[in-house]
Amino acid sequence: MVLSTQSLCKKFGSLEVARDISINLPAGARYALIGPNGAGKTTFINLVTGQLKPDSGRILLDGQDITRTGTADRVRKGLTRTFQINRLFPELTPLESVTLAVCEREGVSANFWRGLSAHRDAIEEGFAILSRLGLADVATRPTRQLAYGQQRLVEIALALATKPKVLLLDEPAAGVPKDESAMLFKVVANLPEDIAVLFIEHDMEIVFSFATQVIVLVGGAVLLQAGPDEVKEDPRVREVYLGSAHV
Amino acid sequence: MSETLLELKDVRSGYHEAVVLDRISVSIAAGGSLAVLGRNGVGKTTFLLTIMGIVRPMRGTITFKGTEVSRLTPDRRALLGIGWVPQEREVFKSLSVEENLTVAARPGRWDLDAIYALFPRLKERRRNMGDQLSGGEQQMLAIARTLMTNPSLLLLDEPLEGLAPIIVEELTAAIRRMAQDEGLTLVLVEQHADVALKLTDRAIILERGLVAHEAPSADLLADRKTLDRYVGLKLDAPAANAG
Amino acid sequence: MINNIVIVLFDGFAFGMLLFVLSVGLTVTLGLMNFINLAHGAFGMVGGYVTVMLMRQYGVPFLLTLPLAFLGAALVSVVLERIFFRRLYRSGELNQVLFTIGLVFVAAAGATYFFGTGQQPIVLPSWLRGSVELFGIRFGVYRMFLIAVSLAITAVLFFTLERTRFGAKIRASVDNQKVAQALGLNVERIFAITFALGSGLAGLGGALAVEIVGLDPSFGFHFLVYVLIVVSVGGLGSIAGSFLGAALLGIGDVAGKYLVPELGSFLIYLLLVAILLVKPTGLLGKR
Amino acid sequence: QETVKVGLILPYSGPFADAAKQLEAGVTLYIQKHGDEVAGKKIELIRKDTGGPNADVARRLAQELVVRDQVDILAGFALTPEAVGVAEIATEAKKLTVLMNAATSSIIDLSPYMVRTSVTIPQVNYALGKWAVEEAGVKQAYTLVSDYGPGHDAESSFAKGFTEAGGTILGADRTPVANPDFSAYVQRVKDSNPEAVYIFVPGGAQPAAIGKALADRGLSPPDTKIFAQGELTHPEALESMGETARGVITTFHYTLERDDPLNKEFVDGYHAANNGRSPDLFSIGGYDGMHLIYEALKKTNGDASGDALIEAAKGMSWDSPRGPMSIDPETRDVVQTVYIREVQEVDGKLQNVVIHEIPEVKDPLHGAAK
Amino acid sequence: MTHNQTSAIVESPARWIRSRNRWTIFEILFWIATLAPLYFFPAYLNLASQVAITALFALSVDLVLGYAGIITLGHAMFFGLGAFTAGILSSRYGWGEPISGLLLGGMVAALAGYVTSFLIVRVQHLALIMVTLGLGLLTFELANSLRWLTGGTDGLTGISTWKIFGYFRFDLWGYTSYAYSLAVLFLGFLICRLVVSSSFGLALRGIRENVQRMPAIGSDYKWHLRKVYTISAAIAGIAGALLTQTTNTVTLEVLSFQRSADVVVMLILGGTGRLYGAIIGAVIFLVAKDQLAGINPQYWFLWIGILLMAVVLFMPKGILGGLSRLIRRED
Ligand SMILES: Nc1ncnc2c1ncn2[C@@H]1O[C@H](COP(=O)(O)OP(=O)(O)OP(=O)(O)O)[C@@H](O)[C@H]1O
Ligand SMILES: Nc1ncnc2c1ncn2[C@@H]1O[C@H](COP(=O)(O)OP(=O)(O)OP(=O)(O)O)[C@@H](O)[C@H]1O
Ligand SMILES: [Mg+2]
Ligand SMILES: [Mg+2]
Repeated sequence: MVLSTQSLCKKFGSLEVARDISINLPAGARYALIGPNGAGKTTFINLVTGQLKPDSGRILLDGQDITRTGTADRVRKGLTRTFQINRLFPELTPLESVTLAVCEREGVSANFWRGLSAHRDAIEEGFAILSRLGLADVATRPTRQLAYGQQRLVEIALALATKPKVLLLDEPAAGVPKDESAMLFKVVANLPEDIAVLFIEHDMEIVFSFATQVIVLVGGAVLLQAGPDEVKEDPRVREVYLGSAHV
Repeated sequence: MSETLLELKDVRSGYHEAVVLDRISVSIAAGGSLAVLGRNGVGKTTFLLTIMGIVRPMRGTITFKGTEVSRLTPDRRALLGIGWVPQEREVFKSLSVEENLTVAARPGRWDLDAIYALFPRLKERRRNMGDQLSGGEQQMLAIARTLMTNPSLLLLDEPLEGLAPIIVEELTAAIRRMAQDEGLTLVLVEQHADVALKLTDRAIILERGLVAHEAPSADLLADRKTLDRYVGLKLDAPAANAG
Repeated sequence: MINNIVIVLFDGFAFGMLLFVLSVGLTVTLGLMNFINLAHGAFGMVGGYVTVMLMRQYGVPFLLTLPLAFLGAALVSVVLERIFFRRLYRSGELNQVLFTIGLVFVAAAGATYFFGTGQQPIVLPSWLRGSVELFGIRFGVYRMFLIAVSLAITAVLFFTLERTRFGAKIRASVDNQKVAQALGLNVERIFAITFALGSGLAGLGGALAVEIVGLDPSFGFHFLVYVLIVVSVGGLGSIAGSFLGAALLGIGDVAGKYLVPELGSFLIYLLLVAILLVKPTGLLGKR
Repeated sequence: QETVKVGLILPYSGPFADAAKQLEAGVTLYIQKHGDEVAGKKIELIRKDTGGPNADVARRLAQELVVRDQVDILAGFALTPEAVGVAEIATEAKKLTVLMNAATSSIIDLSPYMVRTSVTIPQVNYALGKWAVEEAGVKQAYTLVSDYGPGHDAESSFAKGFTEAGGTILGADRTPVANPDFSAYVQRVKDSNPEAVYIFVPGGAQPAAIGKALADRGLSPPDTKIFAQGELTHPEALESMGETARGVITTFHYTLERDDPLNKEFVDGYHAANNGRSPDLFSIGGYDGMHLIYEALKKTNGDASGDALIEAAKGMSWDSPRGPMSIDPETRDVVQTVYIREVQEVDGKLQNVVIHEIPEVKDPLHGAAK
Repeated sequence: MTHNQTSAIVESPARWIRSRNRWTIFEILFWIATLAPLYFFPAYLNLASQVAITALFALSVDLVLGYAGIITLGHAMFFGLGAFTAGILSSRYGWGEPISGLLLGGMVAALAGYVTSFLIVRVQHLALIMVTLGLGLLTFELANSLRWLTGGTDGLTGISTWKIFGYFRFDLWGYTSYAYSLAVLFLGFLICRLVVSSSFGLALRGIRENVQRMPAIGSDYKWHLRKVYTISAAIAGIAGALLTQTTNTVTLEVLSFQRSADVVVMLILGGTGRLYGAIIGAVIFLVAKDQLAGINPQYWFLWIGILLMAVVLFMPKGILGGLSRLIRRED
């Protein structure tokens, strides 16, 4: 398993947002995490990546305990996420933003005695990532000025630039038009085989055509983990989440 | 359908020198509903911002309920009955859920009880601060907050984004009810063109800053070719399982 | 011994309340509105001069000058707000810093021109002067008066700003002007009223402080550091926090000076740094 | 007609603006009275603002005055650091430099072209310390001074005079320079229950504040004697302290109410020229500084070179509104009468009444060093 | 965005980035112009040195404020440490060699910067401003109480700076002072320019734009902040030492809140986050002050106040921001 969690628990006051969550992601996983609004999906990602501290439980990356490791260290170990609500660098251009992420990964960002343009590889790699996501045209405009959908893509580009082993995507396609979200998922699908992907998504067409396994989270606890078809048919999932639309 | 509620005549708008929308002339009858479609970044949000007054038109006029509103500030337009749900939710972080709902509330059909009946989730979370909500909860709150001002024209910018399918179902039902039974006028920007078209009676498609196509929603829904061309609706199954 | 403890606590609390009246206006403009108003002291100075001039030139009783000091400062701020400040709400904290510092310069020059560079003493009515003896301890009368006024201000503000919809409207407008306006809130008016309230309180604080700290054209700069300390220690936007912070700083400062006088000039800064490192958002602040 | 240019370096802006203003008023009053011509030369003032105790700024201004404006004399200096900054320039450019206020004793040694027409802190406070024991019969005292150079000087010179005469210092505390609240220190004084308390705070708002704090604690004359340097009972402070100031004893080189025709003329002229404002120590320093410049120029017949002027200034003596004063030819420092004053009611108004005079006092530190 | 710009990026994004960092003709002219006082305004050389020193100090603040987003109201702490180090070295130990004095001043300030940076990175927003302010004031009070070392409020006396390279004497006109200050300013500027155009500079801007995002791209941003704070402290310390050496005086004022606040005002006035803003701000502020105070020493700050307000109203990105907008509009 590349990533596994063991009985993660977390409470906000009296609200239990994570109840004994144990999940395993093998290399090459393309898993979806679904569940009603407020079920605790984002919280789970926050716990795994270190934005939040679990009350109890353990997190293992490549068999190594990272429960107490800082967020940045987890990213450098290959555990990266995107945010449901954009967290970008508004005045930087996408090219600069992504180059920054590449530089951080390569460990050259602390280097203050050489001009940025000396890190040619980093810049070209950053640009390549943007191109793959269709952002080449806007690569040199301030991120703030991009349309929402384009900003969503920059969010993904930043994550890809860290060369993750495990990629956690929090509603990556929200606000992205259909054709572009298809492209986005194609990019994700074409990531190297050994990268494990867990994505949160409320668009069932995407979930069922892209995920090999679906984890359903309800009220902070795992209700079910199964293949898409099984999940689709499960009456409990339908009742609390899918509704009648996907019958 | 009755008299015109909102009319845009030859509107041009954008940011500083950058023109995003041009020669926009659209009118919506009271009780009518309009879907605004178009690719990423064509200016759908800008269209709503212009109606709301957050972006000032560089040219042209906007009339609402027979009065020209082009020069009015957003709050004056809001008091005349325009309500807007922003795309990025933008709930007030330092207000609790309930304060978010009541801070700008105006009397009418929608009050706390009605809102809590539509979104029970919000009732459970009503003491949470705005930044202690899940993404979907924020989306619900953003919609509910605007409903609490009891607008007669509702501008929705991708309101279904990030909501669980079962909520989408309830919300679309509610929107349909509002439009049909209560005469609420609606402008809907939505990525899911099919959903949007099912909810509205007319649609415009924006392309390169212009209205490229205008048609009754039902017709457009059947016209897959036009949709493909302007909106890129086709969702060719991603090569996911291959990966 | 017990007497000494009581009197040091009392004096400390009273000193804290002096800091509180000086800074409570800033808790409104900086704390609630997020407006870096370094001209706060200048509004305090307006209040101070209003009181001094009314008492000296027209023989107006001290108590009556207090509301007029509030009004005077509020009025000046409304005019400035309409012309200048409203343009600055959105333009970033650095511009606010620069502009309000510029304003303090101008205010100091104006005060020098009209009132001269000298100290402006006031003579309090006799019932506010001296001290009274209770249980063998002498309490300064003016200090007791300050404490009473501060408690009243705190109560009034707490209920109007933290317990009414007006408070929520201010917070909403500050959080997100664009959306607040689009929901029909008259953001401009809300800001103008709030700003006037903050400046009025500054004026009132200035008027109350003259007796203890004096008044001259450099007043605007003088207590800037102190008021910033109180607001940040109390926590942005919290009236109760400011009250608590001021009390704590006052008592800490006076008790510290009493026990370790060598540390006298370090104490308030040590307290500041220590509190903020432990609680970066201040005692009761959320942001 | 030839001019003699005098560069006036003062903290015109910032917290010490009032000092600059008062000092300059003394200077201009003198010029007004005696005309702007002396020894056939026209006196021209060039004013420069240091903004506060900034040695580096004062130094640059002096440099500019010398190279750009080509002044002949440097003057002013309300604050010690201003004088410190200028010393090297004075020496290098050989310009007479008149310290019209800066009161730290040692700075006069920094340049052979410096001369002082104000006062030194040890001068008045050492005398007070001695007097307190010898004449007032006080045996023990507590000192409370501002925690900065002048305060430290005041503390040590008072204590020196006091202990040399046989008194004991019970305790010594130092208050922060910008201290708005004295209650803690005053309580400490009260705890040790001394016969007398000695105070030194800078002018401005603090004198009234500390005066009231003492009175609030019941520390007031005659039960507890209060000694201080003259700033404590300046007119505005007296007004603000009211009754509580009665009986406070201060030491100073200048007394506003001193009964003397020269002084009366000076004070009246000053009132007339300054909207009724009274002169203070800064004003008299500026006034006498100008007098020294005029007299020196007369002696040299208009030769404005630093060497000539400083020679002329050494040993000069005259009657000032403050009383008789002279310049010590060796140290170039001021020698003058020190007045011990008590706050008393005269014609229904509280004012500083001279109760003792000590003539021809030199700066004790310079005396001691020899 | 024009079309051929887009294609230039596609061809070589690295070259495009490099082109944005090239020396422009404006810059070269600017530095040539800094030599003007030596030839045309010799009577203003002492002012010019003080401007150069302040500009260097403002540059150091721009690094932390303009690039890393750390608003500081306590940077005089480092300036003052540098100034006192150089001063004490000369007045207490009799060592007046300028270059080594500068370096030592810079090192002492850098050490202090490194130590305090651990506190700085723990706080943000107002708390950050207040912690810098508190530390600055504490240093001031400490210097005041160590009178035996610092001379207290009276300042240090007996400082004398030797000839530079044993050859150039500090003259009354200020030729040497200015040439020396200008040279150090230029070196400091080169260092700052390198820092901000490096990948480290990009990381700093990332921190300023969105600190919260930094850990999520694997950045140990606190280490970046500590580093830039230390670099900035070193430069501020050098500026302070320079002031001591060119004036042979040090007073407590070098550590004062006023100095910290003034430098921030100058920086914002000139425009933050663009290096030249720091220099232009110092020039405008100090020259205006000198000229206005020359006209009327008592009311000059009225005009300075009006200047500050006017700049905010008409050039919200500082003078340099306003100028560059004008220039861009013209071509
Ligand atoms: N503040 C701004 N300044 C300059 N340009 C802007 C600004 N905001 C948006 N734009 C530009 O205006 C165009 C239209 O943006 P808008 O947000 O209206 O698009 P949209 O159709 O709503 O896109 P999406 O579907 O992604 O939400 C885009 O090209 C965008 O880059
Ligand atoms: N800081 C907080 N304090 C208190 N409650 C919180 C906080 N943050 C989140 N919550 C609550 O925790 C619950 C779980 O939130 P989370 O963001 O994990 O939901 P989610 O499954 O991602 O939902 P969505 O699909 O809407 O994004 C929500 O009900 C939310 O209100
Ligand atoms: Mg979520
Ligand atoms: Mg949009």
